[in-house]
Amino acid sequence: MWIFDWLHGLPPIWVYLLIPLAPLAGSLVAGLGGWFLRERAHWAPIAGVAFALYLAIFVLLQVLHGQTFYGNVYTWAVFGNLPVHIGFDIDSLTAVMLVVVTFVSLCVHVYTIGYMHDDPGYARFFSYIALFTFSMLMLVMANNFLQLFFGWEAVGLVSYLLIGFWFTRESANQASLKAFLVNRVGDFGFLIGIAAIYHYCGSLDYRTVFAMVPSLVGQTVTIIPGHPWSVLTWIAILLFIGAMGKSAQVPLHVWLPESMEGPTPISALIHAATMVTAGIFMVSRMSPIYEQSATALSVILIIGAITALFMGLIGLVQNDIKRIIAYSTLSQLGYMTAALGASAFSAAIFHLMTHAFFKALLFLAAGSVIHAMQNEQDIRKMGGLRAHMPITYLTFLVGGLALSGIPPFAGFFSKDLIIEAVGESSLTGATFAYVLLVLGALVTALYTFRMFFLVFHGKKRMDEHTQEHLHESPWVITAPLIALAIPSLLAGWFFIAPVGLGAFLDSSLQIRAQWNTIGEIAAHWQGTGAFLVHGLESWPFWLAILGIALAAWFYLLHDGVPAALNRLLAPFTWVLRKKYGFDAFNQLVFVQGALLLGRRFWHWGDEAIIDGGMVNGSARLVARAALSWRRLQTGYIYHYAFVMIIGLVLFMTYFMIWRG
Amino acid sequence: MMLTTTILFYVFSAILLVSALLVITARNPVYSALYLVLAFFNAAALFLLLGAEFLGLILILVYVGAVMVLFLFVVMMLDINLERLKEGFLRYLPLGLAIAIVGVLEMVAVFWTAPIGRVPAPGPIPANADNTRALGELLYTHYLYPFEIAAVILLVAIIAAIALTLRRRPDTKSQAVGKQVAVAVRERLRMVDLRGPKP
Amino acid sequence: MIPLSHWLILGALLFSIGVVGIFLNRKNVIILLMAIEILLLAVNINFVAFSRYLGNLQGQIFVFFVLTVAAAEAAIGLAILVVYFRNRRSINVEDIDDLRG
Amino acid sequence: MHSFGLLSAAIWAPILGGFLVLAVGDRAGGNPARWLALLVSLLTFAITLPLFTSFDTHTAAMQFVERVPWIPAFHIAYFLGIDGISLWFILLTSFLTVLVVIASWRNVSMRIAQYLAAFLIMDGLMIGVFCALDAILFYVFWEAMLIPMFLIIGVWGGPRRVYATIKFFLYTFLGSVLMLVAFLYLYFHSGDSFSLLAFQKTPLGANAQIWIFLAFLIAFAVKIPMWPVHTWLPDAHVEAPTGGSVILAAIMLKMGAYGFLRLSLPITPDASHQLAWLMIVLSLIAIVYIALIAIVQQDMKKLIAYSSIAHMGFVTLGFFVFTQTAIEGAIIQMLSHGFVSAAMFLCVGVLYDRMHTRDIQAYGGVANVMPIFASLMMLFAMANVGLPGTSGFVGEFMVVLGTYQVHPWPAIIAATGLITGAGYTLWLFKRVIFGGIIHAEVAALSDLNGREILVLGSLAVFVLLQGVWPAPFLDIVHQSVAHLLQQVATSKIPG
Repeated sequence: MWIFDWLHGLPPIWVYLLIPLAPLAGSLVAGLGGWFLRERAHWAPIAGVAFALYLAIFVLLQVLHGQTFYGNVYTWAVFGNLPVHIGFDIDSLTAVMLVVVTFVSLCVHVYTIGYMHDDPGYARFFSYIALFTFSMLMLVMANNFLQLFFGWEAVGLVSYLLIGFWFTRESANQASLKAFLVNRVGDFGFLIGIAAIYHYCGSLDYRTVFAMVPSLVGQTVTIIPGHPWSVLTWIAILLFIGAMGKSAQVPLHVWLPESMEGPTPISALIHAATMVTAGIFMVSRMSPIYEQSATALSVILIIGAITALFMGLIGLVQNDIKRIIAYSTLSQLGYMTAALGASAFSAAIFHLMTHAFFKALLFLAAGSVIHAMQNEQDIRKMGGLRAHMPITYLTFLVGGLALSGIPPFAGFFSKDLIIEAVGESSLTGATFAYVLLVLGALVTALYTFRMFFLVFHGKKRMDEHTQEHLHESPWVITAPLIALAIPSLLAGWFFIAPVGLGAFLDSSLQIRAQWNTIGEIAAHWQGTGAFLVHGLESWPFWLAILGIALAAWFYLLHDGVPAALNRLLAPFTWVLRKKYGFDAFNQLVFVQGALLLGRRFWHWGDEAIIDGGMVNGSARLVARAALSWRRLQTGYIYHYAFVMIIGLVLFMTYFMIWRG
Repeated sequence: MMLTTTILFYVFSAILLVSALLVITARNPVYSALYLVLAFFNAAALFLLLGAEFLGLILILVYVGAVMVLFLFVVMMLDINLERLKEGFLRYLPLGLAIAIVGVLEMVAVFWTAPIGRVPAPGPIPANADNTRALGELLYTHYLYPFEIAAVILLVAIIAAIALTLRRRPDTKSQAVGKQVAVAVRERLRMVDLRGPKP
Repeated sequence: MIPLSHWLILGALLFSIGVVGIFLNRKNVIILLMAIEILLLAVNINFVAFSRYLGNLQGQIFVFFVLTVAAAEAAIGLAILVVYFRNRRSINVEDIDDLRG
Repeated sequence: MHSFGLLSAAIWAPILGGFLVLAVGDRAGGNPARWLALLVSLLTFAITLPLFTSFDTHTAAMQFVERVPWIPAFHIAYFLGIDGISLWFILLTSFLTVLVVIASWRNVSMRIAQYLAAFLIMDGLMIGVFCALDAILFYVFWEAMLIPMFLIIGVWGGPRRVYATIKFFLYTFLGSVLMLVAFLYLYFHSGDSFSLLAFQKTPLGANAQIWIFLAFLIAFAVKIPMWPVHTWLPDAHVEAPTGGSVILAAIMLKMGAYGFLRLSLPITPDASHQLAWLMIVLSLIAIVYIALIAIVQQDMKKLIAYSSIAHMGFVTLGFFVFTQTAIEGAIIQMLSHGFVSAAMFLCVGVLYDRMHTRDIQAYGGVANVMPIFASLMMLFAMANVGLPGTSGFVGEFMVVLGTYQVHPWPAIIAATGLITGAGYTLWLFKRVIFGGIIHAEVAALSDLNGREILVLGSLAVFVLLQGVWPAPFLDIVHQSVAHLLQQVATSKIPG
C-alpha cells in the first residue's frame, strides 16, 4: 500500500523500535508537559498511539508476507557470561497482538477526550494510558523473558496507577493496592519460573530456551523431598501462576472486580481488552513449554473452566454496571484459559481478539451510560435509556450479543470454537471443563441481558434531576463505540479461519499432535458458513438463547420473579454475594495475618527479645553486676594490699604446684 | 677468713631479722623508725660481705641519712593518736602469718631444691676489685638513659613533695617581685598641680 | 662459703616479715610505708646476692634503681601523708575510704 | 597500574576540606561554609570521576595502587588500590556527599559548618575504607568513620539521640574489635604482613578459618545489618538528621557487605562454604521477618530503615550462593539500594522539613498539594519495590536467578520479598501520598523547591539509568567478581 511505502526504506529494527517508543514519547510529553499543555495534553499520546497503530498494521502486512523478525536492540546486561538483551520477536502472534493493542488503545484514547474532559488529572491520565500502551507493546514484542517480565510488571504498575487514579478516594487506593499485591503474588511465581528457566536452559532468550525444551523432557526437580516433579511441569505451572495473577484466574482473581474503581476507559483498555489478556498471550507464546506437560495443561484447563463458570455466576447478583462487566471479563478470561489448557492456543488468541473488541465496546458503552447518568453505576437506578441514547443502546446491544455468543457476532465464533476444542480434548478433567463451559454460556447470556434490560428497557428508575440531563454522548465517545462495534460484529466471521483455526498463527505456536484439538476441528472444517450452521445445532447456542429469554422474562415481563427466586435460592445467592468468601479469606488470613505476624515479630522479636533481652539486657546485666561487685571496692588501702599479697602467694602456689 | 664471713653473715642476718620484726611490732612509730635504721645498717653490712660496697654505703647514706630522717621527722611532726592506731592490732595476725608462712615455705622449698640454690660459690673477691668503678662504668655507658630517667623520677619526686606540702597562707605578706619590676610610672605617680589661685 | 640459697632464704624471711607487717599495721600508714621498705630491702638482698653469685653487675644496677624509686616513693608517700593529716587531723587508714565503690 | 595518588587525593581532599570548613565556621550566617563545603564535595566527586573513566575493565588486579611504608616495624603500609568491586562505592560516596551538602543547605540551622564538615570528613574516611588494602589502614578508616556519624546523630539528631548514638556506637564498635583480633591473627600467619592481598593468599586451617570468619561476620553483620543484630539501625535512622540517614543507609550499610567481599570470602573461602547455610538462613530471615515488621511501622523513617535491612538481606543472600550472577546481582543491589534508600530518606526529609513529624498518620493526601514530589517519590517507591525498569529490580532479579541455580527454596523464600516489599512500600505510599486531605497542615504544604528537585531528580536519573541499562554497571564488576569466585572456589586449607 502506498501509505507504507516509505517504511520499506527504513531498517526493520527502527520500525519495530518506533512502535513502543511512539506511545512512550507521547506519554512523556503529556506527563512532563502536562502543567503547560492542560486540555491539549491528549494530542501527543494520541498521535503516538495512532502512529503505533499505523506501524502495527504495516508490521502485520509484512508478517503476512512472511517477513518475521527476531533480533536484539541492545545488551541490557551480562549475567556472568550470558548476555541479556532487549529485543523484539516479530511473528504472527506478535503482529496480531500489536494490532489489537494499538487499535483498542487508540479507541480508548479518543474516547478519553470526551470522558475525562473536565477531570483535573487530564494530562496525567493521558500520560498513564500512553505509558500503558508502551508497556504492553514491550510485553508482546519481547524476545526474551527479561523483557517479558519488564512489560509484565510495567503494565501492572500502570494498572496500579490508573486504578488509583482518583487518589482522593479511599476505595480506589484500596483497590489499587490490592491489584498490585495480588499481581505481585502472580509475579512471584513468574519470577521463580524465570529463575528455573535460567537455571535449566542457561538463557533467557525465547529461541534458545525453546530449543532446549526437548532436552528437558524427562528431567525432574525435587522441590518437596520425595516428590520429584517434571522440570517442564514445574516451570509451566510457575509461569502460569504469573498468568493467573495477570489474567485474574481463580484464586488470584480478586483484584479485577475492585479494579473498577478506576476510570471507565481504563476498565476497557486495561482490565478487559489488553493487560488481563497478557497471561493468555504469555501461555500461547510459551506453547513449546506447555505442550510438553500434560499436567500443566490439565491444571490450566480446570482453573480456566472454574473461573469461566463461577465468576459468571457472581455476575448474576451484582448491581454495579461495571462490576457485572468485570465479572463477565473474568468469566471470558476463564474461557480463554480453558482454551489454552486444551492446547487450542489459536482459539484462545482468537477469543482474546474478539473479546478485546466487544468487551472494550461494552465498557466504553457502559462508560457512556455512566457519563449520562451523572456517575451513577447502580443498574437498579437506571432503566429506559434506550430512547435517550440510541447509539449507545445499539452498540451495547452488539457487544452484549457478541458476549453472549449469538451468531453471527464475533463472540459466537470464538467461544464456540473454544467449547468445541475443549470437547475434543482428551486431557484429565476435560469433560468436567466442557460441562462447566457449556453451562457458562447460559450464565453469560443471563447476566448480560439482565444488565441490558435493566439499563435500557423498562421503567426509568433514576431521580428527576438525572432524568432531565439524560443525553446521548458527544462524538468523541460515540465514534470509538462505533469503531469497536464493527469488529465486534464482523471479526468472527473474517478471522475464524486465519486466526481461530491457526493457519496464520501456526508459525508462532507449537502443538503436539496427540492433543491437537484445533487441528481436529480444522480437519473437519467445511467453511465458516457450515461452522455457523453447526453452531445453531449445538448446546451453547440454545443455552444462550435460553439465557436471553430468561432475562427477558425476569426483567421485562415479570418483575416479581427475580425477587421470588432470590428468596427461594437465598443460601445460594448469599454465597454468590459473598463472592465465595475469597475476599474475606484473604483479608483474614493474608492481610490480618501479615499484620499480626508483623506486630508480633516487632514487639516480641525485635523489641522484647533482641532489644530488651539481648541489647539492653546485656547493658542491664553489666549494671547489675557492677552494683554487686562495687562492694569489693571497700576503699581501704589495706584491703587492696591484702588482696595483692594474697594474689602473689596464690600465684606462687600455682607455679609451685602446677608448673613446678 | 671463710669462717669469719660465715659467722658475720649469720650474725648480721639475725640482727637484721630481729630488728625487722621489731619494726613491725613496736608500739611507737619512733621506735619502729629507729629499728628500721638498725636493719638498714645490718643490710649494708651484708652488702659489704657480698662485695657491693657502693650499694652498702649508698644504703647508709641515702636510707639512714635521708629517708629515715624524713620518716622520723614526719612521725614526730604529726600529732598521731597512737591508741586508735593500735586498735585491733592482732586481728589480721593469723591471716598475715598464714600467708607469710605459706610464702616462706614455698620460697624455701624452691631455693632448697631448685638448681639455682646450688650455684657454685664464686671465688673470693680480688683485692684490687673496684665495685664502685665497675658500677659507674656500666651506669654511665650502657644504662645511661635509665639513669637519666631515674634522675628525672627523683626530680619529679622532689617537686611533687614540695608541691604537695607547700601551704599558701593568704594572710601572710610577701613581696611580689615581678609586679614590682613591671610597675610603670603612671601607676604610681600622679602629677598634681598644687599652685593655688593667685592671691 | 655461704650457699646462695641461704641469702635467698634470708630475703624470703625478710620479705615475709614485711608482709606480716602490712597485716599487723594496717591502720598506721607510716609503719605501712616502713614495711614496704622492708619488702624492698628483701628484694635488694636477693638482687645483690644473685649479682655476686652469677658474677653479673646488672643485679646491683637494678638495686640502684630500686633504691632511687623507693626514695622517691617514700618522699611522695610521706608528703601525701602530711597533706592528708593536715586536712583530716588523722592518718587512720579506716578514715580513708573515699574510693569506696 | 600506577597513577599519581588519585586515591589519596580522593581521601584527603574532603578531609582537609572538612577542616577548612570547620575553620571558616558559622560566620555570615553559614553561607561561606555552605559554598565551601559544596565546592569541596564537588571537587572530591571530580577527583573520583577519572577513576571511572580510566578504569581498566579487563583485569581483576588492583588499580591505581599506592603503597608507602607507614609503620615499618609492623609492616604496616599506606596501601591503597581499587578493583571493580570498590569503584562504584567510591563514586557513590562522593556523589551522595554532594547531594547531602545540597540537601542540608537550609534544613540544618544549628552549627551548619560543623555539620557539613562532619559529612566531608566522613566522605574521605568512607572512600578510605573502600580503597584501603592494608588491614590496619582499613581498620583505622573503618573506626574513624564512626566518629563523624556519632556526632551527626548525637548533635543534630532527634529527641532520643543519646540512646540511639550509644547503641549505634557500641554495636558497631563491638563488632569491629573482633575484626581487629582476626587481623592480628592473620598478621602472624601471613608472614608478617598486614596487606589484605597477602591475607587472601595465606593458607589457613579449617578451624582457624571458621573463627576468623565468625569474627568478620560479627563485624560485618552488625554493619549491614543482618538479623539479629539489626536493632540499632531503626533507632539510629529515626534519630539521625536527614543527611545522616542518607549516608548511613546508602553507604555505611554497604561497608559491611563490602567487607564480606573484600575479606570474608577471599580470606576464608572454606569457612565461607561451610557456613554458607547460616548466612543464607540469616539473609532469608532478614527478607521475610524484617519485611513483616516493616509493614506495621507507624514511623516513616523506621519503615524505610526496616526495608533497608530487608533489601540488604538480598545482598548477603547473593554473596553466599557463590554464583557469578548472584554476586554481581548483590553488588548491583548494593549500588541500587544506595540510590534508592538515599532517595527515600530524602523524601521523608522533605516531608519532615515541612511538617516536623514522621508519623504516617499525620499525613494523607500529600499528592494533592505536592504533585512533583508525589511523582518522584512514586518512582523511588517503585524502585524500592523492585519494579523492572528501575534499579531496584536488577539486583533482586539477578540474586533470585543466581540463588535458584544453587537451590530453589532460598530463591522461593527470597522472592516473597517481592510481595512484602510491595506491601509495605505501597501501603506507606497510599497512607502518606494518596487519599484526601484530612489534616490542615497537609493542605498548607508547598511542593518541592528547585534545590530539592535537583537532589531528587539527579537520583531519579540514576535509578532509571541503572534499571534501563545496567550493562555498564555490571561491566565494571565482571572481572573482579570472576576473580573473587575463583578465590572462593580454591581451598586454602594447607596440605
